[in-house]
Formats: sequence, C-alpha cells, structure tokens
Amino acid sequence: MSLFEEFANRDRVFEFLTPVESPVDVRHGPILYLEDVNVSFDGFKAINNLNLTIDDGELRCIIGPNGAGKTTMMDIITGKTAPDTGSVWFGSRHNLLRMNEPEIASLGIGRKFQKPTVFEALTVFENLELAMATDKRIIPTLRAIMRPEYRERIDEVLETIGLKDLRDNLAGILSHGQKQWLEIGMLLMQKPRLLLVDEPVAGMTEQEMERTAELLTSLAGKQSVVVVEHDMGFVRSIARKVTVLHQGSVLAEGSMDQVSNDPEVIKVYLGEEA
Amino acid sequence: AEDPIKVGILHSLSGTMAISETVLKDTVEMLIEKQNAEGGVLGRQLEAVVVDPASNWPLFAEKARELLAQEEVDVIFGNWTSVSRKSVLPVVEELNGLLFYPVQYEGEESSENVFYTGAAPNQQAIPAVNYLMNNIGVERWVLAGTDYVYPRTTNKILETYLMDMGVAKEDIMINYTPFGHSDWQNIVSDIKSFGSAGKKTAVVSTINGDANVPFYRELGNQGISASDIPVVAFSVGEQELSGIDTGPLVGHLAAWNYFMSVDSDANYDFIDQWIAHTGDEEAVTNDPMEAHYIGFNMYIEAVKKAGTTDVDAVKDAIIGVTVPNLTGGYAAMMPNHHITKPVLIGEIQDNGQFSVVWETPSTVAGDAWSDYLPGSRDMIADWRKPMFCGTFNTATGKCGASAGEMAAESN
Amino acid sequence: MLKIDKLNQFYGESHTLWDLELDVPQGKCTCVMGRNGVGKTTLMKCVMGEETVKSGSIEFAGDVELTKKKVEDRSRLGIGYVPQGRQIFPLLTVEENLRVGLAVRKDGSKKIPERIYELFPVLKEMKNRRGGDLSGGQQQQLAIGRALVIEPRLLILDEPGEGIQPNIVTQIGEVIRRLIEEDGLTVLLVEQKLPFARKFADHFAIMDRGRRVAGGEIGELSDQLIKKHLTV
Amino acid sequence: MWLTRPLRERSTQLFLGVLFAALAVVTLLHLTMPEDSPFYVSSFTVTLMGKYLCYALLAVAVDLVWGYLGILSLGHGAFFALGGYAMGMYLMRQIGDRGTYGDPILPDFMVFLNWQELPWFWHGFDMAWFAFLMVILAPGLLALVFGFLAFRSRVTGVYLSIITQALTFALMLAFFRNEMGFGGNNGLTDFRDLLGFNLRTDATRLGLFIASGIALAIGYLICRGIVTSKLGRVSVACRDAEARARFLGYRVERVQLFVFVVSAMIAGVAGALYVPQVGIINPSEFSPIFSIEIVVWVALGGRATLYGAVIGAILVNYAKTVFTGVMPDAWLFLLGGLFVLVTVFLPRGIAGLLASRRKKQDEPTDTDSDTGKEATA
Amino acid sequence: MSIIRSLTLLLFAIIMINPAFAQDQNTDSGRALLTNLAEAPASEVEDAIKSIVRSGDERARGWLEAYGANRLSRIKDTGQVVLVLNNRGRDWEIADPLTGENMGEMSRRELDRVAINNRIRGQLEGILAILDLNAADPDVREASARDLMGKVDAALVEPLQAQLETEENAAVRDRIQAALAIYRVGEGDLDAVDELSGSLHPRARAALSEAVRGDNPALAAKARQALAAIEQKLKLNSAAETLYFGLSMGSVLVLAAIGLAITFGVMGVINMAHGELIMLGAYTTWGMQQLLPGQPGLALILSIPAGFMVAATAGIIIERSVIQFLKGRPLETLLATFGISLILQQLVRTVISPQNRTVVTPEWMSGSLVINDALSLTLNRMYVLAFALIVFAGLMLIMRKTRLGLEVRAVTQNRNMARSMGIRATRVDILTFALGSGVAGLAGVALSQLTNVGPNLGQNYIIDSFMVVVFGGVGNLWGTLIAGLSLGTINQLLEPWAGAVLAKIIVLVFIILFIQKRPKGLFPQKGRAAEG
Ligand SMILES: Nc1ncnc2c1ncn2[C@@H]1O[C@H](COP(=O)(O)OP(=O)(O)OP(=O)(O)O)[C@@H](O)[C@H]1O
Ligand SMILES: Nc1ncnc2c1ncn2[C@@H]1O[C@H](COP(=O)(O)OP(=O)(O)OP(=O)(O)O)[C@@H](O)[C@H]1O
Ligand SMILES: NC(N)=O
Ligand SMILES: [Mg+2]
Ligand SMILES: [Mg+2]
Repeated sequence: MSLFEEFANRDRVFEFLTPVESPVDVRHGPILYLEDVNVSFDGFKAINNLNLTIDDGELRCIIGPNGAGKTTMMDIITGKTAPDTGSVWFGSRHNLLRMNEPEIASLGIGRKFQKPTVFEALTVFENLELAMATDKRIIPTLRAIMRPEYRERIDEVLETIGLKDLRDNLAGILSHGQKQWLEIGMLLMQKPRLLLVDEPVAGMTEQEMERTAELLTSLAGKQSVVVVEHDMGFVRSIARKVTVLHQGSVLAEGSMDQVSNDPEVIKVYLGEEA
Repeated sequence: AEDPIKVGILHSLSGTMAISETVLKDTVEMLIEKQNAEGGVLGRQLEAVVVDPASNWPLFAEKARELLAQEEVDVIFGNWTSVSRKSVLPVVEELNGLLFYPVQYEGEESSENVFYTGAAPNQQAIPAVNYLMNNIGVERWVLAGTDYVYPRTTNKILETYLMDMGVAKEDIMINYTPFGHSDWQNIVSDIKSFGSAGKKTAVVSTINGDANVPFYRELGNQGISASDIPVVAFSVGEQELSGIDTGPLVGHLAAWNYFMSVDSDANYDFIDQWIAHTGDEEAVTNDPMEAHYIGFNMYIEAVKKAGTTDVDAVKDAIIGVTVPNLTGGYAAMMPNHHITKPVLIGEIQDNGQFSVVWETPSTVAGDAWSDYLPGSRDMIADWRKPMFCGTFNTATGKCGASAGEMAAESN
Repeated sequence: MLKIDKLNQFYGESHTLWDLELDVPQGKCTCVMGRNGVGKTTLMKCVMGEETVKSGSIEFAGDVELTKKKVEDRSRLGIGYVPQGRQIFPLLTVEENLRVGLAVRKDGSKKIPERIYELFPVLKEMKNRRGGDLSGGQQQQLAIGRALVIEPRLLILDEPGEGIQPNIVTQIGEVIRRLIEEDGLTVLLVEQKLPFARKFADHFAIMDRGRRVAGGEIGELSDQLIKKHLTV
Repeated sequence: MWLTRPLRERSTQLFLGVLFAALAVVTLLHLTMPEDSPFYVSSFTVTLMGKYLCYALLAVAVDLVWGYLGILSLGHGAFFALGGYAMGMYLMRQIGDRGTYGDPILPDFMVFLNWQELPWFWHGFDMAWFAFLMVILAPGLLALVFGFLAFRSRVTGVYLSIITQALTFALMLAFFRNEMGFGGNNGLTDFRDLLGFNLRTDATRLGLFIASGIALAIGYLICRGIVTSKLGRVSVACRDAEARARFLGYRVERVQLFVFVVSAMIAGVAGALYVPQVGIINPSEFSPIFSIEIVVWVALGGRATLYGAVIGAILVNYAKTVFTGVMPDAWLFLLGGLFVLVTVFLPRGIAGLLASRRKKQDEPTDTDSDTGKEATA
Repeated sequence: MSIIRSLTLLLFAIIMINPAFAQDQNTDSGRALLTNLAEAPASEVEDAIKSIVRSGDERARGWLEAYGANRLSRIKDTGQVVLVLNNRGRDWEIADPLTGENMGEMSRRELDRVAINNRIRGQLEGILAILDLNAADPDVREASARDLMGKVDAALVEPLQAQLETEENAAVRDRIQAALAIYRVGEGDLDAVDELSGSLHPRARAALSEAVRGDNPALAAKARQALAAIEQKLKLNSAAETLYFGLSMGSVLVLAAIGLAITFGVMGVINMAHGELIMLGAYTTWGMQQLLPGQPGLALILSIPAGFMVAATAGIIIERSVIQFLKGRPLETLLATFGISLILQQLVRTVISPQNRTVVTPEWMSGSLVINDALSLTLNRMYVLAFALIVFAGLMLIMRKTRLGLEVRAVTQNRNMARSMGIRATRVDILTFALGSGVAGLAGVALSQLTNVGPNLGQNYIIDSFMVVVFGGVGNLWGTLIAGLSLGTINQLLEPWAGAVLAKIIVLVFIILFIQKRPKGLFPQKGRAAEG
C-alpha cells in the first residue's frame, strides 16, 4: 500500500470520512452471509471455502472438532482477522470486510470470547456500563452521565447474570465462571442485532447451563444468535439448526437429530456413544 | 575572628560534564586550603561552598542563585560549557555577583560580573592556525567540531580568517558532529580523502570531551599519522589524554595557554601541590586548572588591594591586577575582563603529555569581541569608568550596537 | 494419597476456603464439584502451592506435608497439574511445552514419551506450532499431555473437558481410567458436568462457599444432593 | 459537567485545598515577613517552588496517559520542551534591541552566527497571544500527528514507549543543530520581561509561582475530570483489554489520541511556565533521560492517582535541590537509593502508602499485569 | 624536502657502496653530535641531524628514533644528553645514549627536553624510511617503498632502479616500480601510464590527474582513460568501505543491545542499568590492564571471561537485592534500575575517578587490514564485529539448544505454571539475569577498544540499546542482530550526504515510521500466540 493510500485509508480515524451508519438491511434475506471465505496461517488453512448464512432472528448452533475454525470464523466476522479471500456481509448493505472492529460492533454485532475477556481493573458495574449501547464517540463519552434508566438497566442485567452481590467488586477477582457470566451480561447491555457466543457454558454447572439456554432462547427472534459450544446436552437443549464445521468448511447442516446421526459427524466429532 | 570569605564552587560533579569539571572543583578547594594555610586574606579565612549543578543547565542558574542569594558567597568559581555560563549570566548580573570562568570559549561576551580566565579565540585558535600555516605549511583545512556554539563561532572566525589569508573555499572542509559522537569511521575516511589531494592538510578540532577518544582511535586505526594530517585540538588537554592510549597519537597537536609539561618552577610546585592534594601520583594538571589558579590569585590580590570583599570594590580593584601564571610569566586582568596569556602549541607525546613546540613571543590579551565576525568587529569592552561598557561600538562611539549599523555591517 | 485437613485460605481479606477437609484415596478418581466461585480452583492452587494457605495441612502420600514444600518441589513429588484455563506456554512450540516437564521425571529421560502422542495425536501433528496458536480444545489437550509427561502419581485436573469436542472428552475420560487402572494413578478432578463425573469418577466431594458439604462414593451422588448444592 | 464533577470528590477537594493553602502561605510569608525572619520565604525559594509546580503539572500529564491509558510515554519531555521553546521564543522577541548587538529583530545568537533575517517560524512570536497559543498548539499538533500515526497502526506497549523516546531524541538532535534556528545547544536565554513585567523582579517571580500553582490546579482538574468520566473508564478499558473495548464499539485509537493530545498540551503549558522561571530553554529538555526521569517521578509518587504524580515530582526535585547542595558528591547515591527503596518497599508508590493508610481502594490501580505483558511477551 | 633530497644520495652511497661500514667507536664524537643536536637553534637542527647521519655511527638510528619519540633530554646541570626510558610521572628513568647504561631516576625538574616538532619529525621519518628500504623484513621494505610513492625525484631514480635489480620480493618490486612510474608520468612517459592504470594509490591518481591537466595531449588522453578505470574501481571500493563501516557500527549496536535482549527482551525487566553493566565490563578491561602492565593483549583476552563474571556478579546482586521483589511489576523495574544506574555511575566516579580511563589497544588490534590502496579495514572494528557474531551465536545456542533456554522462556511466559511444572524459577531468574548482564559485560570489554571508558559510558548506549531491541522485536534474538546491523548500515549510508547529526535524526524518524508499518518490530511474534 502506498503512503498516500495509507493516509487516505477511509475507514480509520477521520471522523468525517467514516461511512454514515445505516440500519441493517435484512429485507432481502439473511442477516449474516459468508461466501467462499478462506484463511490460512503460515500455510495452514484454518478456513477453507466456508459458506454460511444466518437468518434474521435465528438461533444457530455451530459445532465441530477442536481446531475446526469456529473461533477463527468469529474473528473474521468481527473484523479481528482479515480473510485471504471471500466476502462477508451483514444484511445486504454492509460489507464487513471493509470495516474495523468498532464499526462492526456499532453496527450491532456483539461477541463473547472463548476465553472470558472482561476489564479486570474496573468493577462489575463499570464493565456493564461501558458495554451499554450509547454514543461511543469521544466527547459524548466524556460528558456522559449515569442516568437513572441506565442504572436500572444495569441492575436488571446484574440480576440476570447473578452478579448482583459483586457489582462493586473488581472484575479481576471473579472466578472463571463468573467472568463468563459477566461477559454475557456485557453482551446483553450491548443489545446487538447479532450475538456471537463462543463456548458460553464452559465451566458452568448443569443448572447454570439451563439458565443460559433459557436466556439465549429468549433472545432469539428479536436478535440473531450464533452459539459455538461443545457441550452436546446444551446444544441439544437450544438447537434448532446446527452447523458442523470441520477443517475450515461446513461438514453438515441441519436439525440436531439429522446432524447427530450423520456418520461423518459421529466419526470426527461426537464419537461412538454420543 | 571575622566571618570567613565564602567562595562558591559551581562545577558539575555528576552527569556528562563531571569528567571535566570535578578537577576544577578540587583545584579551587586546593587553592583555598593553601591560602588559608598562609593565613587567609585580610585576616579572614576562606570557606568553600560546593554545590553540584549536575551538568544540567537550568540547574546551573538555580544553583548560582542559591550561592548568591542563600549562601551569600563573595565570589563564584565555576562553569565549563558556554551554555552553562549563558544560563548563569543573568543571575550573576542580577544579584551582582562575581564569577570566574576558567575555560576557553567563543568570545562575544563581556559581562561586568564575569572574569574570563580561559582563552578567547584570539588566544588560542588564531595563533594555532598561524602556526600550522607558517611552520607546517598547511594549505588545506578541515574544521571539525561538535555542534555547539563554541566550535561554531570559532570555526566561523577561522573561516573568515583563512579566507582573508587567501585560502580557497574548496580547501576548507567543515564538519559538525553531535555531543558524544562515537562512530567516526565515515568522517575520518572523508578527512583522509580530503587530505590526499596533494596539498598539506590539517584538522582543526573543536571536538568536545567524550567524542575525542573514539575520534583519535579511528584516526590511529585508519593510519592517519601526525606527519600526514596533523590534528590541532582546542579542547583536548592532559585530562582528556589521560583517558586515551596516546601511543598512536604522538605528534598531533593542541593549542593551549598552559601545559603540564611546561618547564617552570611555578608549574612544578603547582604539580607537586596537586599531587599532594589528590594523593594520586598520576594526577595531571591542565589549562582550565591554571586558569582557576590565575583567577583565584587575581581575586585574592584584588581583595587585598580593595581591602574588602565588596563586589563593586573588587570589580574596580581587579582591573590591572597582575599575578604570575604557571608558564613562567605574568597574567594581567584587562579592562575587558579577559586576561593576558601566552599561547602554546604542544605535540602529544606517548606519555599522555604535550611537548611545547611553539609559543607566542609574548602574552596575548584576550579579545572579547572578535575582529573576524561582522557583528562584533567594531565592538570593544572596557569596564573602567567612565566608559564602563561591555559592548562599546567604536564606530558609533556608543555603548551597545544599534540596529542601523548592524544592517550595514552584515551586508 | 492426599489428605487435606482444616484448610483455610484467604484472598487478601476475603476468606475463601473454610476449614476444608478432603481425602483423595490412592488409585482412585475423586471428583470435586460445586457451583461457580465456591473455591474449587482455589483449592487446587493450594495443593499446587500457587496460593498460600493460612492454616491447615495437606498431606501427600502419607508422609509429606505439602504446605511446607516449595512449589517447584511438589511436581517432583509426582503431582501433575492441568489448571483451569489451560495455562500453556503460548510462545513455546507444542513440543517445547511438553519438554518443559521432562526435567522432573525420575528416569531423567530426555525424550517425550511416545504415549502422549498416542493419546493425543493432534499434538504430534502440530508439534512445531506455537502453543498459543492452537485452538482452545487443542490447547486443553496439550495441557493434559504436558502434565502426563512427568508421569505423575497424582494428577490434578481442573475442568479438563472444558472446550473439548465430545469424542475427545470421552477419550480423555478413558485415558484417565486407563492410567488409574494400569499405573495406579490417583486423580483429583474438578468437574461440573455430571455425566462425565458419574462415568469416570470413583468418589465425589461437593463444595459450597469454601466448605466441603458432601462427599462419598460416586454412586451416592443423589439428585437431592445435586439439587441442594449444585443448583443456584 | 465533567470538569466540575471532580470538585465533589473528597480527594480533589483535599488536593486543591492543600495546593491553594500552600500558595497562600508562601505568598503571605514572602510578602509580609522581614527578610531576616526564619519564616521569610525568599524569592529564590518562591521560584524554586514555582519550578516544582511546573514539574508537578508535567508529571500529572504523564500520569494521565501512563496511569489511565497504559501509554508509557518516554517522550513527554518533548511536549514540555516545545511549550518551553514557544514561550522562550516569545521572551526572546521581547528583548527587542536590548540585546548585546542591539538588533531590534534578530536575537543575539542569530546575529553573531550571521543570520540575515528572522526564519519564518519565528514570526508572530512577538505577539503574546500567538505565542501562548503556540504553547498549546505546538505540542498538541505534534502529539496529534505522532499519535494519529502510532495509534492508528496500533503501536502499543514498549514499542510505543520506544518510539516516543525516538521522537524526543530526534527532536533533541534537531534542536541541537544550530542551523535549526533555535540557538543550538545554548538555547534561548537572557530573558528580560514577560507581558511587560520585568522577569528579574520579585513580584514577577511571585506572580509566576502563583500562575504555576493555578495551572497545576486547572491541569489537575482537567485530568481528574477526564479520569472520573466515563471516558476515563473507557481509557482504563482500552489499557487493559484493548480488543474487548473495540468489540464494544469504542474507537480505541481515538480515545488514545484524545487523551494523548490533551496530555501533551498540559505538558506544553508546564514547559511554558517553567522557562521564565529557570531562565533558559535548551535542547537538553528533550533528552530521553529527562523524559525517563519524569516517569520515575510518577512511579515514585504512585501511578494512576494523579496526586501521586504531584507528590513524586515535588519530592524528587526537592530532594535533588537539597542533596545537590548538602552533599554534592554523594547525592546520586541518595537519590538512586530512594528510587530503589521506594520500588521495593512501596509497590504503589507514596500515594499507595497514603491510600493503604486510608484503607480504601477508590482508584483502579492494578494495571501492570497487562501493560507489562508487552514487555514479557 | 631539501634535507631528504640531499640525504638520499648520501644514504644510498653509504648503503650501496659500503654496507658494512666500519664505525668509529669513539664515544666522544657521539657526545659531540648529540650535544650539537640539543643545542642547535631551530634553523640548524637540520644540519645537526645531517651530521649524525653522516657520521655513520651505528647508534645513530637509535638516537634519531629516540629524538623523534621525544626521548632525548639534557640534564640541566651538566648539559649531558640522556635517553629517557620512562617519562611518566615526576621522576624519569634515564640512560646514557652512548653506552646504553641505565642512570636511574631523575626528577623532571632537572631535565630539559631536546626540542623537536612535527616538521623535523616528518623529515626524520623520511630518512628512516629510506634506510628501511634495505631492511631484512620485506614488509618493512614494502612500507618504505610505499612511502616513497610520489616522492621520487631525479636523484632517487637511479638508486631505486638499482634496488629493483636486486629486490627479490615481488610486492616490494611492484611498489618501487609504481613509485618510479609516477615519476615517469611526470616526465611524460606514455608507457608509465599503463603501469599506473590499475593503481588505487592516491599518489598515482594525483600524478595521472596532473597529466590530464598537462599540455601533452597524447599523454592526457591516455591518462584520462586510466583515470576513468580507476574511478570505477574506487566506487566499488568505497561502496565496500561504507558497507564495512555500517556493519561495524551495527555490530557495536548489536553487542550493546544483545544483553538487553535477554534481560529486557526475554525476562521483561526494563533494565535501565544495562548501560552501567556494559560500563563495568569496560572497567574490568581497564583493571586487567592495570594488573598486567605491558601486556595489553593478554589482559584484553583475560578480560573476556573476567568482564563477563564481573558484570554477571553485579547482575546477580541486582537481581537478588531488587528485581526479585518486582515479579509481575515489570514497569517498576524501570524505576528501580534507574536508581541503580545512578548509583553505579556515581560509584565509579567516587571509587575510581570521574575521568575516563585509558585502555590500551594491543598491537594486533591496531591499524588496518590493507585490502588495497583504497580500501583498508580497521582491525579493532573487525575484531569487534567478529566478537559480536560469536557472542550472538553463543547466546543463540544457549537460548535454543539448552535446557536453560527452554526454562527461561517457560518462566517468562507463565511463571506460576512453570513452577508447577517443577522449574526452579528463582534459579532461572538468577541465571538469566546473570547471563544478560554478563553479556553486557562482554560488550563493555569490546567497547573499551572503541570508545571512552568512563562513568558516562553506559548512558551513551542505553537509549540505542533499547531502540535496537525494540526495533528488532522484543524477545527475538535474531531481530536484535538484524536490527543492529541494519540500523548501523543505514546510518553509515546516510552519513556521507546527510552528515552525522542529520543521519541520526533520519534513522530515528525511520524507526518511528517503520514501527507504524510493523507495530511489533522487525520480527514480530505473530498470530494468536502473541496476543496471549
Ligand atoms: N494465528 C494462527 N497461527 C497458526 N495457526 C492458527 C492461528 N490461529 C488459528 N490457527 C489454527 O487454526 C485452526 C482453527 O482454529 P480455531 O481456533 O478457529 O478452532 P476452533 O474451531 O475454535 O476450535 P476449538 O473448538 O478448539 O476452540 C486450529 O488448528 C489452529 O491451530
Ligand atoms: N486473586 C483473587 N483475589 C480475590 N478473590 C479471588 C481471586 N481469585 C478468585 N477469587 C474469588 O474466590 C472465589 C473462589 O474462586 P475459584 O476460582 O476458586 O472458584 P471455582 O470454584 O473454581 O469457580 P469456577 O467454577 O467458576 O471455576 C471466587 O468468589 C472468586 O471471586
Ligand atoms: N567554552 C566551551 N568550551 O564550551
Ligand atoms: Mg474456539
Ligand atoms: Mg475454577
């Protein structure tokens, strides 16, 4: 890239040059659309001709062996990793490959990381405050004040994620599972159109799993949800449509029953007795 | 007894300049000790007040103020770099102090409150160039210096001087390097090819302090010997040589007003005293030390003459005071607050000393305002009444140059 | 094999483990269960020495008082540790990650036991890739493999199935059983997933708010206990 | 409003209270006490304290970016020095024809190095408003350009630290060059008056001291305002988990740029107030070691507290003043020893000591684990 | 020049006609000659020298050499000329130049140096060079012949040609031929141009340029051709020279930075005292040379292990007393080590001296390796370059191939886990810090051969070192090597046209811009692993 292009790179810092944000256009079908995406790391093909479509309001489970490329796929959608080839569209208007992470996030794509990632030096409450869907530009953020309705909303979410008692504790001291919940809470605060949830129930008890399942199912319809999970019990409890990734591409897709009876899926993923 | 006379010592004891300045602090302490042993002056003892301005220029001003305002010293001996002097100058002028500045410098200054006991350019640079031109037959010149005001000014003066003497512009090469420059490969190689054009070439070095060791090393290693391309330095003295393996440098030159090897009894006594004071058999003396020696003795004489340490009285009394220097002659304080000095050219020897190869037939009076700079050609300084002016313009007959003449002058 | 007695631990001011008692019988798999944040991981860290205990004792192999041992020496005694969150060395290659444990081995072998690669073939395949580049599940396998390199007598597994594909979870369970049965390994397992625990553990202990509140043979793990202690 | 919010905090009230009390006491003692009274504060001391206040303001600026944004700037001296040069240029122009050579336009150093006319970048500095604007704009602009490039490219951690160091180092070398037209190594000196007030009078000195105190108060308030706003929390978020902040929709690089530029401007003001009080500005203020020293003051005082930075700056510099006078040969041992001891025994600096006294943790201070990762990775 | 001209014939006469000149052993004539030299006013020194040479005295050469080296003095009281054997300090050891007998020590006050200056020294060297043309050592003969290039005049042609007949060494013959050719070009000899066409010697070039400018058109044309060819060659040589300068400067940067690449890059300690550890290595070299006076080479070699040990020990003390308490607080190490660096600097100032110390360069490291007349590589820098590469290779081996390397990396990446795996982290910390510090000490040993050994030594390298480590990519030793070498080379490439100051500024700006392109340095840790 020439120096000039570098400076002219539109979607970086110049405020007045950033594309005007417009609502997601889902009149013509899916909310998320990946076509022929390829990624390789030092020659290793992590994503291989991946095609995937998520409909508006859908709850989709994605399963697949370790290293199938599930997390990498999320990295691509959220702008963290740039694919070598392919296209990724959010609705029919937004080409995600031309945007950076904050832009994608403000379009309404929220994400929970596989390894829970929260702001450890801030309190639980502040973590949620920052996640809240508000004007995130500099000056408005500087002048932002804590309105009562915000507080209510945060308290609501604290209730949902069961961290009410820890609201003024630093997030850094939370246990693994508690961090998972906090991150889910941050996702809720964000009110995204599309939630990407990477292994939400890892480290949760059965009962918490149930709660998570309820939560995610209740979101579906209003919001679209993509869940990656290895816990088959959990997947079964929420699944409508399941996609199986293997070696960077779709191996099977269909209802839970269809998929779990697919011999290929059993061989590479579920194992004989699952 | 009466209160002691307080002598402020304002030399860096830490930081980059500590290398050069610490010995000057020790020198003044030694001189004070000796004076006290001889009964002090006016029946009063002397007391040193030492502070460390830590090679930090604003700190120099602050410490000067501390010495004058808090400690109420009667006189200050201090500074090495010109920038530290410039920083201190407004303070000593404001608080009407006395400062003895012992280092060769670029000139272009004469303050009512400062006594310049180091060399002005006409007491070092010009005679050295004359020597090279007349005695060595140098026709091509490399003016190499550290990029700060002393080398800049000195080289400006020398350039004008050389051109006046008929040296062509392409026979002068000017090169500036940053402080502490350590990689001289390219520059030495350039000097080498500049010097291989057939004409006798010499380097006039105003390279400062730490940069000299790697410079001379590189000269030696690239095989430039004193008989090919001699280097005459204005900032390399015995102190600097004590950090260099002088074997390969024999024959390179320095111009000063004093060398430790000078064959005079005053000098030998001074050296004995210095060695006794430091307890180091290898301790060396150098030119700025001599400058402090002279300055200190002048101050004592002036106090005796004035009969008081009152600053204005001492200022008055000191002009015309004459004391022995260490080279067997006398130094006199001139009305422009500079002193008379002999100019010596020395060659580096393998024992880290210089051997004097040439000296001016008589002493030279320091010139505050150079004759080779357009702005100052007409200026003189004279701190005797009634003139009492550091910037007297002989063309206009007024104290302080005025704008009109300046413009005419620079065209 | 491991006998924990009246263990108390604090994070700064907050009392996390309260007079905790736990018995891990030799050659068996003991599973510690409990809700999030009750202190399971903390307990494991105390055993490994990553957290200091305030009072109480941890007795290993009948005669060694662990609380008096340095962290480094605990692995030398034969304790392998698979921490929660994997904790692999991200910039070391897979092979180097495994080699780290070699120094502790009693036999002084300089070679990674072939067995590890048999258990987790993916590690062999990726042995020159840096640990941090692996997928989550691959890292978990690496962490287990790494703990096995030292051929431990006691293996501590903190939620080992987390993020691993089902067939490998099963496989890990089987490996654990095999090691218990063939080599007489003792296993201390932290696990939330009931089916897994039921299938592979011999004993269980339930923790709540830093205390041990129930325990016994795995068969005794009743729905009632579960309801009482494992649901919110 | 974000600026006034800190006024409701106890810590800010305390800080401002102490600061203004100190200003008042010093002023009173200076003006009312007879010179031989033990309570008399000499104008030397007043100026010295004015200098400390400037350093304190500089330290606050550094703490803002380091403590709350995780940007360890090893080049903040550059912004300080630029502000100082802008002020110095104004003061030089104020000398007018009172210089040695009497040139009404050209400063002395230009005359005797034979400059024929004023370089273009010296124009306008004869006007106070322009010069004072440049005090803020010059460092701000440099920070903007530099930060824009660096943050956009996501340069972080030590990489950022080192290029800030490269920046100040390059500027130092550039300002050393006599060709640059800033007086080379000698810098700018021999100032006479500021806004018509003679710099060599005690009244002006006192005025500068008070101005420095007020600047510190305002600077502290601005920083505190940012820190306690939501933007402050976003900064901390960017510091600890940049990627997470991005995925929440925050333009991390803009947050960084904003705070960095504000900090640079504050540093510039500190430099501008410093110069007339010490009487010289020269390229050594650009030296990397000076910038490192600033960081050391902040660390010693206690990072991410702002008032800790003030304490650190004043304490270290006071110690320097005392030690260099009292034990000129050994003061570096004392100062060096102080740094070592504080680090080892007071992990959160002096502010940490105060905070642990109060047994209340109202500051998000734990930070190193993540910023340090850069260094360990 | 006149003295050379008049003496040459005479010398050759002596050498050629009667090489085994029977000397008069009369001591009195020697004494008279020396006294004559000592007393001669400046204008008559030439004659005094002439008479010494003319005397044919066997000891003449020794006297002249002593004279050239400022070692002839007179005792003030007696007027006796003596040889100064040791001229350091206040008392000098002297000997009788006539008998060689040692006369013990005498105060400097009692002695009066026999004055000499550069001009006379130059003439002396010329005389000695001509004498050398007859030396037994062919290298000496070659050097002597080289010195004669461009200095040949009509008087010398014949003796040189005679010498050519008998000279067996080809190199010496080439030199003499070239020297003669330069003379002949001046005389308008066309064939001589051919002989000079390949020569890179500046004198040959000067002669050819002269010919181009001269009024002999045939000669001028031919000379122009020859010059063009020479210019071509020179360009190549100067490119090679610049590259060498660059690599050599780069190797200094690498050496200075490589220890930091361990303590900072690998361990994460922001070690502001790194420069002072380098300084300790340099002072060790000085100390060694003080312990072994007269054996600078041996001392230097012994300094390599000693410098390593001294700095490593200092490193261990620093680690144990300070760094170990700062685990997990890497930024605070900056504060503490900054303090340590201040203390170490001042310690050296107080204990040793605020002044620089002299470190002698051994014979075998002085001077240059002459590739050709236009290209010679300075030896000290060549050794430093080689040393840097060896140190780098050694470190690389340790970090890649030994258990320690693995453990270091494991500990720095995850200390708790490493300890849980049985790694004795404390021991690893100590060893690693000692290793990094020791390597800094090695750098100091090498730097003592290039630059000042003084309390400021460390300060001069600390900034550059951090720059190199970071530019190369933290934690990557290869990065440090490549970064150091390339920054050095860029700097030296820029210097000829930008000047030293601007070149440095450009390099810094280059670093700033480069980091924009590669925010993790030259060799970044890529991928997820790096993000942790
Ligand atoms: N930066 C990288 N460099 C090299 N290989 C990588 C990199 N990132 C990912 N990989 C590889 O790409 C593959 C896909 O990784 P990814 O994390 O997407 O898997 P996943 O489906 O999320 O697995 P899991 O269920 O275990 O989390 C893995 O084999 C991984 O090792
Ligand atoms: N470093 C710490 N400082 C303070 N409190 C901590 C720290 N680490 C953990 N805690 C607290 O201690 C309690 C026990 O944590 P621990 O990690 O042991 O839980 P756990 O039982 O392993 O939970 P999970 O199932 O979520 O992994 C939690 O409430 C947690 O908030
Ligand atoms: N005056 C000098 N040498 O700076
Ligand atoms: Mg994954
Ligand atoms: Mg846990």
